[in-house]
Amino acid sequence: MTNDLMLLMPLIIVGAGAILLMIAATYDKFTHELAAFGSAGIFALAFLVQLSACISGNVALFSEAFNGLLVVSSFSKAAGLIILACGFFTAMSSLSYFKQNFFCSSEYYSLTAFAASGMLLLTMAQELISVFIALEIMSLAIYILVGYDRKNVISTEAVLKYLMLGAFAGAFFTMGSAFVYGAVGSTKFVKIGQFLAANGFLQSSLMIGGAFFILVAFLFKAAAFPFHAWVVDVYDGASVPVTGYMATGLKTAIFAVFANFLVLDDTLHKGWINYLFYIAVLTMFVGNLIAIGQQSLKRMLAASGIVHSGYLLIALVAVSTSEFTGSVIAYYLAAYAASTLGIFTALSYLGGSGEARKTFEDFKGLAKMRPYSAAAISIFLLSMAGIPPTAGFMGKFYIITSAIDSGQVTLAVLGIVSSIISMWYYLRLIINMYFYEAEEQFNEPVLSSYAPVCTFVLVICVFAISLYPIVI
Amino acid sequence: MFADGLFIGFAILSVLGAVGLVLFRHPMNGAMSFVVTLISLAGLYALLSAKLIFALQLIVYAGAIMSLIVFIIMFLNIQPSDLPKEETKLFYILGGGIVVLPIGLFLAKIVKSMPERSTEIIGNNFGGVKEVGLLLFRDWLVPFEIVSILLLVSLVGAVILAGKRGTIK
Amino acid sequence: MIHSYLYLSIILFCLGIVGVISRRNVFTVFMSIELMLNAANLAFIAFSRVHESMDGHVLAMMVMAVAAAEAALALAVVILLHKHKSKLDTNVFSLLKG
Amino acid sequence: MEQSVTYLGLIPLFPLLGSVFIGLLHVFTCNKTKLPEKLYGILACIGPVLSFVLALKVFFALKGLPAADRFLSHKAFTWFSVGELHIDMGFLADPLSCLMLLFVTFIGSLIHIYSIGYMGGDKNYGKFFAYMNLFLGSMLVLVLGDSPVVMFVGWEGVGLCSYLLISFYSEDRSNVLAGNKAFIVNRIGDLGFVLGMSFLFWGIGANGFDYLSLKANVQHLEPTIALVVCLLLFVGATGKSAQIPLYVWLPDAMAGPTPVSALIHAATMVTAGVYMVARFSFLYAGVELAGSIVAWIGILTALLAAIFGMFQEDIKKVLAYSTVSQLGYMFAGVGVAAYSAGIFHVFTHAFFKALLFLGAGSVIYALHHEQNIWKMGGLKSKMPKTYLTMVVGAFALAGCPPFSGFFSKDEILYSALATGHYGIWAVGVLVAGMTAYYTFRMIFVVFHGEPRDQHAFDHAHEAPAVMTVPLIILAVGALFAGFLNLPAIFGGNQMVTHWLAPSLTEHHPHASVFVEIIAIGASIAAFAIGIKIAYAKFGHGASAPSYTGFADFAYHKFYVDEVYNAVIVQPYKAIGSSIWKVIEPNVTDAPVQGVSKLYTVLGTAFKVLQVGYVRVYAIYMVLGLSLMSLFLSQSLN
Amino acid sequence: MFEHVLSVIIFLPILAGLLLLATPASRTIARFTGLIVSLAVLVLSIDLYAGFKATGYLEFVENIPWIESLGVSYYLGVDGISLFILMAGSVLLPMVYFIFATKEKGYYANLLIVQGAMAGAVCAADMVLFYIFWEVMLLPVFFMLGLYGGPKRLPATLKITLYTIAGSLLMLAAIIYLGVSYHAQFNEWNFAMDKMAQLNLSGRVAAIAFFGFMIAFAIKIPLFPFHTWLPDAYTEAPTAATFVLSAIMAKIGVYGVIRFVVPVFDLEFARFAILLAYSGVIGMMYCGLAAITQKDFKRMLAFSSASHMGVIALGVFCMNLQALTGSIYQIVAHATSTGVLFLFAGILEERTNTRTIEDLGGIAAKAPVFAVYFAIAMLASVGLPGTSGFIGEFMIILGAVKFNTVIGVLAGTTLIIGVCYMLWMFQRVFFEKSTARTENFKDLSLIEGLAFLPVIILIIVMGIYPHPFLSKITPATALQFSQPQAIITHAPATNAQDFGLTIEQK
Repeated sequence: MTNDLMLLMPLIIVGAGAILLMIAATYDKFTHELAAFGSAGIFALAFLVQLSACISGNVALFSEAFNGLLVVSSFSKAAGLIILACGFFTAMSSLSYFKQNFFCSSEYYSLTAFAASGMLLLTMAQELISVFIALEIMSLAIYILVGYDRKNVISTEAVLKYLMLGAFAGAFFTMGSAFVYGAVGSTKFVKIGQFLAANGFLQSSLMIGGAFFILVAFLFKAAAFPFHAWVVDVYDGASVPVTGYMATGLKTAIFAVFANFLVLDDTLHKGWINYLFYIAVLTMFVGNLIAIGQQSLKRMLAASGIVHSGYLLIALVAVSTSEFTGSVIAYYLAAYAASTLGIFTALSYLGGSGEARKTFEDFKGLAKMRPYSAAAISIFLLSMAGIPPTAGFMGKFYIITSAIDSGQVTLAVLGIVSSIISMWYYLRLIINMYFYEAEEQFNEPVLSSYAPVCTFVLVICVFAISLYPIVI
Repeated sequence: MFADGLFIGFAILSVLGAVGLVLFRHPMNGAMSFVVTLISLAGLYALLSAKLIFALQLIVYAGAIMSLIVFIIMFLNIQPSDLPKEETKLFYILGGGIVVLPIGLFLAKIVKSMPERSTEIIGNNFGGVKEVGLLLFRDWLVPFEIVSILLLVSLVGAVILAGKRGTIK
Repeated sequence: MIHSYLYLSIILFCLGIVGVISRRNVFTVFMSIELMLNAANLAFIAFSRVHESMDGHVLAMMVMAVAAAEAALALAVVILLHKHKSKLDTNVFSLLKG
Repeated sequence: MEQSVTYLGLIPLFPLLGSVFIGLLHVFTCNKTKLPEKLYGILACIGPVLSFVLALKVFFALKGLPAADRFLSHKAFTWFSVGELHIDMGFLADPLSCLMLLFVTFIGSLIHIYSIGYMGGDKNYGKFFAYMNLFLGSMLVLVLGDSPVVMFVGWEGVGLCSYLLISFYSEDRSNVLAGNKAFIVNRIGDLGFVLGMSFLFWGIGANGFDYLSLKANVQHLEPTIALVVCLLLFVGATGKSAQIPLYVWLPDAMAGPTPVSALIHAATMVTAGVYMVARFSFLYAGVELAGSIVAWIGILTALLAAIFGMFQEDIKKVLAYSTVSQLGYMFAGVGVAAYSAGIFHVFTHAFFKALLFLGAGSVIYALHHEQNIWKMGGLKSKMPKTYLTMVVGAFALAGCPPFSGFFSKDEILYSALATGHYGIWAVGVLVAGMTAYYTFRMIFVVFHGEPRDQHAFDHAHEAPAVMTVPLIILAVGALFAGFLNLPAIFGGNQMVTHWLAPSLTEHHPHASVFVEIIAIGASIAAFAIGIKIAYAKFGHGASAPSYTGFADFAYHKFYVDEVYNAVIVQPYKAIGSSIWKVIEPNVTDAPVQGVSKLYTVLGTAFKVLQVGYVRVYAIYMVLGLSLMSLFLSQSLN
Repeated sequence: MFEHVLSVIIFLPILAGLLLLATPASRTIARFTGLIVSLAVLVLSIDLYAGFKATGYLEFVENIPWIESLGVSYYLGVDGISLFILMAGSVLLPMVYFIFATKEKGYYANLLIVQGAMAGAVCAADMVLFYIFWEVMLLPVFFMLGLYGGPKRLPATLKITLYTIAGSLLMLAAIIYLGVSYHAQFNEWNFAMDKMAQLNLSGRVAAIAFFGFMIAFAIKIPLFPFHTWLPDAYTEAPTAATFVLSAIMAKIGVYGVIRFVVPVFDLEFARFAILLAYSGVIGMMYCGLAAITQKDFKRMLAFSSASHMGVIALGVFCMNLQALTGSIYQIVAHATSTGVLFLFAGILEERTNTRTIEDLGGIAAKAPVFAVYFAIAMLASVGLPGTSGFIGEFMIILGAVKFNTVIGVLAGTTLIIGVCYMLWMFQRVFFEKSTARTENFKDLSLIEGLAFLPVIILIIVMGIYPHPFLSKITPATALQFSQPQAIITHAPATNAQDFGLTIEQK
């Protein structure tokens, strides 16, 4: 009982914290700096609690009260840790970001907390409609964050696209869960699992349809081909810290629930492997090809995010449903989150006021002016590109290993090929930063040193994760 | 028999409403025809002996949500000039229909494969307020609770996006 | 008999999809999404009738709540859009591309 | 049977050390304070002289042994050893190498002494002697090496030195080009040598790759491989000893200082090929075909070179071609399995050819580096010593009895005849006549008649003693060296042949005295005719003839150089540039560039797909969905 | 001789380099740090060399588990094959700091890092570890090229980086495939190289993995036709980078072939050896021919280096003891000769501000010491007996003749091809009349002269008395052929048109 409470505590902390922040935001004295520290504190606290929580196997929280709708496992714990860390660094980078961009108010941070609570719920939820609601909590909060800069038509456009398509995908999700409900008579994962174990997946056509629509919704949120088109625009329109948050926390949550759903039963997993195979390959290559053409850094990173979703899909294809630990996925997510957040954190204080610098050219000669930041960014990029000894390499290594181990040699090779392609646009930024003369001074004062500090913390993370690979 | 007649009537109405929603140029007309759909859906819920949902459909959907939408449409007092000129609308609708067809057929095939059941009204207050309420609070506590968070978020969001905001402090 | 209910819900769902992909009017698009949700609800109710369990009703209620929340947010966004361009045309908002 | 003597290793070591030492001295002082030339001269002569002394020691040591086991060897250290390949840095002194040793060191020392005078006043005095010592050292390694691989060290070393010495006056491009030519042509030969060694090794090298073990196992070698090995090794020999088709470098090599020409291109290096064939006599003796190929190529080279020699106007070129021609004789000799005869000719040739070159050198020296014989004339009064010595040399070269050249050449021709190679013999006799002709043509034109270039004539003077003394010594050698191998018919007992017997595998043809007389008579007649014609044409002075027809063709050396240039050099360069300019960018690198092109194109294409209309994105989604549902509805039951 | 000496040799330079990068050190400090560290490494490696017992197996082993779940471990060790490449690096690199006095901080720092990384790649006995160092090795080169390279450096940088990474990522897949199949066959995760020889691989996937490795190494070596990145990169790169690339990094490619491909993929290797050998020979001739027409001496040296690498690679593909030992010996010889030549080229470039051969001339008279050094290095690179170049080349040709006559003969042509362009270049640069640029050409300073002297002496010693070196190599190479008999048994198959030369391997 108390253990259940402990396990639920992070969620409680974040949710309550979000509400508190929301209330506090109504007082004028509560400046958004305070809110930032508040949210950072909340995330940190939740992180520590989550870290201290010890989990053995799958624990159904308050099984009689909640009736087994919330279940935590080591995987969900890991995902939760990543999410909370993302929240923390987002808060920190936002703090610096809003020194140069002036559209912040205290609610911003409460919304990040709300989003985080949604994500945490997603990692734990074991029932379709709860998943749907958690998804919506997360998404709505993110929508708002994306559109936070009301004066800016760009961000409004971003929120329009995101909201419209997101709701569209949500509708598919509901339809899907309706069909699953029709097949099983319940929407609990446990029941679904039993049903599948009894009947097998391909036998029940209702199940096929329902699972199909649910997968579509997940794939949309995970920005897989052909549901990827929104990502580039939305990331571009959102403000830098939010983009970082979307790219990391949201993706983590989505892949957590995706994996949880997919490993319900072996037949289910088998049934989708072929489709996921093609989707993964297409996602990787399309993402790469979109990324090549980009001039704007954020758009490039968005596209590379698509590519990384592709890799994660490889991992999903390769997971073994019998003994599922999700270690590979969690590790890759952690590695990816560390490096991506790192870049966005760096951008949040290098971007200049009103995100003046966004294209590759704008960062020419950064190394001459800001050597340490440039070095940090290069390290993050190399990690994304999967060059050892960074975390990105280890993540890729695990994924490829698991893929080959599960007999998906072709998929592994294609993944390798796509990462060869991806080298080009990662190197491009490094080349711009290092091998050109500086065109401007990058000399606007760094008003808060939090983001830089976080950047270097993340650099350390990138190496620490790779050199001490804690496999769950 | 009577139920079947009702079903057919409601079905036709709802489809017509939906078609209207898709076709009408002015959102107001669309909204109105959508209301028709919603109401007829409520009727269908009743035929499926879901009493509570029948009520909720009328109150929440046809009542609250639609009136909100209509209110906003009025509030923005949209001139025909504000509306997009969609010369190619029909083309798009046809194309959309063609594209959507496989999905519909796929779903229909699924439905066809499942066993047929009769849907005469069940007595013993199936779907009554009390039963659903008990179920809600016994088995579905979690979704019920987190929906509150969801609504909170949307509230905050609406305020932040549309409402006044103090400039940065 | 139950089939016809489901067919109806499918038809409504597809109509919703068509509305989303064929119209440029923001209101219409959002209402089409609502239509899709309603179609899903109908399916829920129908299936709960099949199973003679009331879980479906609860789920339908949840979906309604979500729909309401989304609608609220969507309308806020619509207002925002109207403030910016005083147009309700989704194609007007295509600054982000390429 | 063989006994080890440590001082063998020292013989090459002295000159090598000398060269290193002198080289360092030169390098560190050349751009600063000049050291006195005397110092260099003395330093330079120490090495060769010491080696000569040691060579004598070796000689007497060998002489002390019974004929059967006249083998001194010294394994300095294991050079490299991998698997069955085991090569020692070992030296072997048997009668053959001892003979070479003696005259190489002897003549080498003389030429060093001569150079002290000849090179006087050159600013790279030190460099010159460094190279000379280095050369002598490598030559000694070549001679003493107890395995083909060690021999190859010297083999390449002398090649390098000839390159360095030919391009000694490196200011002038043509000299350097001549040097390059020499080195590259030699390298072509070396390729043959290396490949030959490789085949030989895989044939019978597995247990011991030095000459004695090879000789022991030679019968295990399959005949085909034996043939291949022989021919490949002979390719090496043609490169080193300027035989067809690789003789072209030698005439150009005259660009170097005259002592170089004398030492390298007359006395020692060019004979390395002959020596090598003699070394492998145990191999060649077994393969008739290879032998006759060698013989024929040799004799044809002799003919060709003789023809060229008759029309040259550069005194050194004349001698150069005569060298080639004589080398041809030698190969003819070893080809017909008369190894001792070949080696004996090497021996005598070393004396008179060195003599002639040095004489020519002193003439050139006297005339301030004028080399064209048509600008000389009547010099016998001015420089009598040179004249006399050169005449001796000329007689020897022309093969006039009793000069050394006669005996050795006659030995070769006789064995050709005796072994039934009549064609070779006939050509040989013809060439002997031509040799006499062009030799005395040179003598008459240079020394007789009246001066053609009065001014140069007036300034001409006899060379200093340091140059003339070696000339005289060599003249003595040229005069009497022949008697060392006096055939029985003249009451001699063929000392050299018997001396060489232990280290060669040859069977001496026992033809009748009649045959021998024919041979002798023929060559004497040829000589007489040749000298007669020469005297008739040039005896009383003649002006530079203008060549026409065949003569002109021969004067231009049959345009062989031009042909080589057109057929080999230019295509080679053309291929090179085409690879760099055409193939590399358009073929080899094409795939890479293609990929990157494709890549950017696709990138822009997908950029276009991101139209920015939200509805279009929705359409993408629905398209994907409907496609997938098409597939899925197949899988529905 | 303490254990962990390898770790020190690897990480001392890396850490020093990173430290330099992290701190605002002046270029003098950077240079002297580099000098001291590299000398320290040199001392350590000499110590290592002295303590090396030439058992043929790995020595100085360090084995610390790293990722237990996948059996990846921090596993270091050297045997006769790796020792010499390691030594080459340690011996050659200190020179650079002596010679290039006025470079930027990053230049020296990157040099240090690349030195450490290369040492790591050579010492790593775990495949994943090897891969990590293999990739890290490239980064400093990337930065040196991009930051300090010539005018047309950017395309060259991109080309080499993408090309190499493309190859190495394929190798990663192959490595993982090996690990997985080890897991499948022996039911335990392991990535140690020496374990992989026990695998029995066959079928299409194995062949693909074989090519995964082969292509990676072929690009690094570079083997025809994967060499197209080389000319630009070598030409545009700053001298030290070119030096590192040509002298050591390329060799690590060959080392990789010997380490992975030969023992593990014995069957595939035996099957494709003839093909690879041809590509080696063709590459040798192709690049050698291309070299003769180069106007730019650095580019010419680049092509010559590629040509020699072809021969070295050939030695590996010939699958007999002599050739293999020869190519390892040639690796060291070539590292010394060509590496030094590239350094000389750098000096020429710095003192005459040109890379065009036509602009130069008559340097031999101006700078005799320089000329002599250059000549010795050049002669070594054309494989003159008595220099280090000959031994290896001879043994490779010897082995090639045994392996396949045609290839042997073609391989022999390197004797000629090499000498052609080298002499041509030497003539134009050092002989003939001095030009305006070379009019007042300074000879090597005393420091430079002394810095080069050890290597020059090494070149000659290795030519005259190679036995001690070979005796350390041979056991390891012999082991290569004793383990998987398949190699030898397959050799005659490729030996068709050989003149019946079938001497069995003992």
